Amino acid sequence: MDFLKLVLQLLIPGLCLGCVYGLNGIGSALLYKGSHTINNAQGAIVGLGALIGYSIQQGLKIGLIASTAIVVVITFFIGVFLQVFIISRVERRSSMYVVIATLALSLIISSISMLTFGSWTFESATIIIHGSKYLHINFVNVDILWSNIIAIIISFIAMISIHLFLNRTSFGMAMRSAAMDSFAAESCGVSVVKTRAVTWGIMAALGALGGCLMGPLFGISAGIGIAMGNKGNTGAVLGGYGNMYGAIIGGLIIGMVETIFGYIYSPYQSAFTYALFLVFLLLLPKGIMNEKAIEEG
Amino acid sequence: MKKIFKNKKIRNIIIMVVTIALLMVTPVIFTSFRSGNYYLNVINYVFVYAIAATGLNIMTGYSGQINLGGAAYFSVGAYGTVILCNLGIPTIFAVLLAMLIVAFFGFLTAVPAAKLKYHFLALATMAVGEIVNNILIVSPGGITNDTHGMFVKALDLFGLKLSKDSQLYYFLLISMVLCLLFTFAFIKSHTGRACIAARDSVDAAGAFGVDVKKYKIIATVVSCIMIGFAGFLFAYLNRYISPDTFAAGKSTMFMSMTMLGGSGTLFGPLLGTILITIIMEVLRGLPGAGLYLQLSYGLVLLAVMMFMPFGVSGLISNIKTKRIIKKKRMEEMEKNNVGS
Amino acid sequence: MLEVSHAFLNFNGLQAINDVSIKVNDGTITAMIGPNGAGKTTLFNIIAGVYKPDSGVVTLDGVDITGKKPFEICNYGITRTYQVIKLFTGMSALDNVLVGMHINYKLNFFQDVFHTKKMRQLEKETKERAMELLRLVGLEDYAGVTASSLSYGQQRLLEIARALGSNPKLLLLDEPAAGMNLKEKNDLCDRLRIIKNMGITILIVEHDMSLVMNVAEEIFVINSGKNLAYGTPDEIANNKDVIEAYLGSGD
Amino acid sequence: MRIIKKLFVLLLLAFVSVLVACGSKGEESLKIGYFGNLPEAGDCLVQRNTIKLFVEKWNKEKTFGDVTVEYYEYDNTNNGAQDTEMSIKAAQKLINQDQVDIIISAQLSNIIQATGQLINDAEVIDIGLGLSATWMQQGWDYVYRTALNNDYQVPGMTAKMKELNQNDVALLYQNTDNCLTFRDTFKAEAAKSGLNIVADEMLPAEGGTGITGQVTKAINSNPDCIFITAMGGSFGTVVKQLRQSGYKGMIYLGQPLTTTEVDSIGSEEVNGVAMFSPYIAYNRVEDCKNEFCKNVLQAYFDKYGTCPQTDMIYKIWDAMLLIENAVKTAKSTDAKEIQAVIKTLKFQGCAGTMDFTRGSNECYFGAQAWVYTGQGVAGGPTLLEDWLKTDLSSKVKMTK
Repeated sequence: MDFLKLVLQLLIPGLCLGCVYGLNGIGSALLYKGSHTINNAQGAIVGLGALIGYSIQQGLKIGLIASTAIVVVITFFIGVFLQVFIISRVERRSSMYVVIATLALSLIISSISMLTFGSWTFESATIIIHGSKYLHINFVNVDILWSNIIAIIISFIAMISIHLFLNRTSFGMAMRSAAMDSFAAESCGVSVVKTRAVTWGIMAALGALGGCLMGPLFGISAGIGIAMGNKGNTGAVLGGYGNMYGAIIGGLIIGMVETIFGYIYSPYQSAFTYALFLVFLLLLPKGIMNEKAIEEG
Repeated sequence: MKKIFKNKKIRNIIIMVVTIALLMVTPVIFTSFRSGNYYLNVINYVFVYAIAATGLNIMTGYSGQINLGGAAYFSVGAYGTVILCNLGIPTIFAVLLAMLIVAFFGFLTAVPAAKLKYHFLALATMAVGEIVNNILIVSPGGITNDTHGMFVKALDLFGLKLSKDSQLYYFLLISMVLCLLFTFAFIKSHTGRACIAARDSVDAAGAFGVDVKKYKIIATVVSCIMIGFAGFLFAYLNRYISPDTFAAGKSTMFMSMTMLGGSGTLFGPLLGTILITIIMEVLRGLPGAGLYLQLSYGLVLLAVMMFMPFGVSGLISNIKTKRIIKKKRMEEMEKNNVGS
Repeated sequence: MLEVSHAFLNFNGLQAINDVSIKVNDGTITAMIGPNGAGKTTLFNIIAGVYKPDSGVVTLDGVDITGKKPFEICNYGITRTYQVIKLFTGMSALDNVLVGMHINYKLNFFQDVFHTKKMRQLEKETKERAMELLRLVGLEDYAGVTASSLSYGQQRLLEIARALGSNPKLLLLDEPAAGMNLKEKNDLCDRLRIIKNMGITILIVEHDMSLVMNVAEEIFVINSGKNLAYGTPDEIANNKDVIEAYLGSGD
Repeated sequence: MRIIKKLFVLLLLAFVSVLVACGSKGEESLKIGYFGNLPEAGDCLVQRNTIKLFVEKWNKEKTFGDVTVEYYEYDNTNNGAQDTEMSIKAAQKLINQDQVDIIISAQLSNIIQATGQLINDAEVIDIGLGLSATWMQQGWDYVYRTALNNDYQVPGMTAKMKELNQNDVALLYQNTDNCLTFRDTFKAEAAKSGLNIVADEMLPAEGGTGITGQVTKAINSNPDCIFITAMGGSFGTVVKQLRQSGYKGMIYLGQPLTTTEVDSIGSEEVNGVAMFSPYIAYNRVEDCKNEFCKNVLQAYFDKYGTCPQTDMIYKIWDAMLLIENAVKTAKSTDAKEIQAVIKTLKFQGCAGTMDFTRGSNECYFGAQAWVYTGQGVAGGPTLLEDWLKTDLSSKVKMTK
């Protein structure tokens, strides 16, 4: 019985962490598919989103869900702004420079967010359902935090809506075609600038959503964001870079692995996670869903 | 007097002699008044970071491979020498052995890295940096003294104890000049040219018999050794090393020094180090200096990426080459008009 | 010298090369022409080792080099230029040619990097030879200039100089005259003749009929992946099938 | 030749620009230096405000005769957190450029450890506010501590655990210099007094996302009580998660909670959380029962209008008292003379008499046990003995 208890105690938070990494992973996968670059600034955007969410909660005294919704919209436009004014100009030179430009953006965003919001951990409002913060499962007598469960549900909803947006809507179709071959897409009237901007917008929004959902579990700080951003990229690579569904699976694996390693031998928790990433990157360059990470020639 | 200055050769020698004299005398000038001592210490750090940035430049500037985990080799160099010295091995052998360890570690990371695409190499090097840092924090058998950090004894070179900044100054100056000369020799050598060729066009280099993977690995290993050597010097200058000084912040610092100065140029990294150190010292007094410093790294890197990808010295040499080309084109114009 | 017999290459459904055989004799300038999309560049890349033919054999002086990797083919003495210029943009013109001489530069790592006497002496020799090649293509006073700041025509010439670096037996030129003005084209023809007299066989893939007629001694015509004609320039000039293929049938 | 010339011209540029920025020599005065996380509004702000308060008082009341007291402060953060390398640079700047006589280094033990050797060799008095024992074992005779050494807390703690027969102890420790030493001392002391350690889990430093595994392991090891040693301000999330995962037993902390942490944990969950400290922080000046501490809080409140939320106020206040007494008795501002005098000092501090005569450069040797009840202000910490008498203690499972 207590093995089941252990599984439940680790499974839910691990899954919740995995979902958030998955959300980040989707953003990175979309970006890579579209413009073959990697976003190092994802962590800083996650931190910024979480901090904005916190200040909205305090300012307007509203619950977690409402503030998260507002944050998602704000960060969407931040993402669009970054792409249009900064990344597109750097991209014109070469996609290699974008990697360093996003690293620079990550430094700028995280230092500005620390300067404005302060660099310590805040307490985020938790989700309370019929009066108690926990869902008590009596036969195993384990208390699971409602905000974990809500976070998992919201993440899945977000993933499904992204899937529908890309496959069902016309703009989604345009985005996927631009991702496959931007020249061809441009010739048949798809404005690649718009699709790239929206890709960044979605990526930033998903990251901020993840940041806010993690608030109740780990508290809100810029530092949390950075750790999550790298893991998001790691998950995306695990799942096969550029493939959205692979990124979700990769993110879930990383989330579970990190929580389990935390249990097995906590001192080397982050080393194991990154080592797993390196093993996958080198031994399985195509990732689970087969995307090229190896340079020919 | 005018004739002497007109003759280019003599002018060069005079500048050289004056500068060498000034370099040798600087520690004496600085230690004469007390606050100069602090700035002498800052200059020593400039030498150490310049060596590390030059090392990184060999990999990023000359061989076109990105490395966001430079701090890993820096820390292996630092901890390697300090641990070996504590075991009683004389400094020289400890340094050589440590450089071998760094070279092996560099080779271990270079072989898989050579076949990775640029972006994934960025992620992989970042991961290596994180792993090494985590191992430093919780080292097997506590050899790195974990987060307590390690005190470093004064550097004794052939029995000569170099503890004060003015003594270290000469040792660091000579090491930096040697590293710059080595880089100059490396670039002008046949291997160096092959590395640069592999950077500019993988297919063309392949077509002319350049084994691209081999030269990428050579460049990475050479770069790791130089960064590791800078790590050793840092340990004996800072006299205290702990895992948090080798965190990701160091890799971004090296990256912005190389990029600002001009990656792919010989003096770029040194110029970048001087400029970044000046920014560091100016910000020193401000509250939240660390954050403003990180902000300035970000702004520097972004500015370089958006406006001058070849950094400051790249800018200078661009202006120079453009002038040469224009002059040549003008000559050719006259020749053609006269000719045809 | 070089012989391609019955080569076939299929690009997922498209039969790009369909039973093509060509022969390049020693010490000659041979040209390969054909309308756009006839498969000239594909055949060129088969010889250069970029593509491996589905079937058929490529031999150089009797040695089978089918499907060898580009850097192995370079050791056999075949070097090439590129239709889309692939110079080492970050390096000076002289350095580009020096990299061209990469394979005959036998030094171990330490001798090389620490500039031993042997290395400095070898370096002086190769630099002289490189300057010679630059003089051959008329770029000697641009030696110190970075490749990316040269004009288009100059970059083409530099590619040829680089290809001559490892004194090859066979020089493959992929549309060398593309983007050149008339004066530069005539200048190119004179230089190609000088190279031929140095004993190097040349195979050119080209669109520009005037250049081909002016400099080539033997011409192969390829059309939609098949051999169409072979012969001297004036035979080809009035060969019925060639005119039809180029100008489209009259009826 | 061209390359060599370029190199030397470049170095010339560097030296000239640095030469210009050199400072000048100062005249006779007592100079106090400080480095810490300047933008942080918690412990460091309280430290800086207290130092400025004293400096102003000393200059106004001329407590040291005609000597003027000057104060220099630098930031030592990198990426939002205090960093050893930046601290070394700040210390060097204080010593070489500003030529300070006394340095008050921050409350983080690894920072004090990193800069201790440098300050000690420069023969500048270094007053550390950190709790770890390591930097006191280096034998630096210019380094003092005006806070309570962790090692002196541990015997009291293990004795209390033995008393409440809580024999199985689960350990959660953060991987920093201060917490590692505290954990090692605790494990040694626990072995001596017969307690057995049932879990020993490392928590990642700030920004770590994976504490779930460690917390679960600690709870599943079915302990009588849990001992957490972490950096100030990072207990909140751990205690909250322990309570959320259903742990009802007692929790011992290495350091007191700040008032913000108490609110975030919640009044019902903070009940049963114990800590050992010579003094406690209060929300309002009136709540303070100890007469001496009340005047301290009142003086701070009169000048800055707020009551400090952390017990750092007492540590820094004791440090300033040490300086005041030392300089007055030594009647000189020279660090060597001040250092010689301190060994003879014994005076009243926030947690009773500060006794430097024991020759260990320390001044406090004992602490009381407090337990947060969750009621009243700042979680209403009361003495352990009183808490046991109340019915609140029944809500907490004393043993497994």
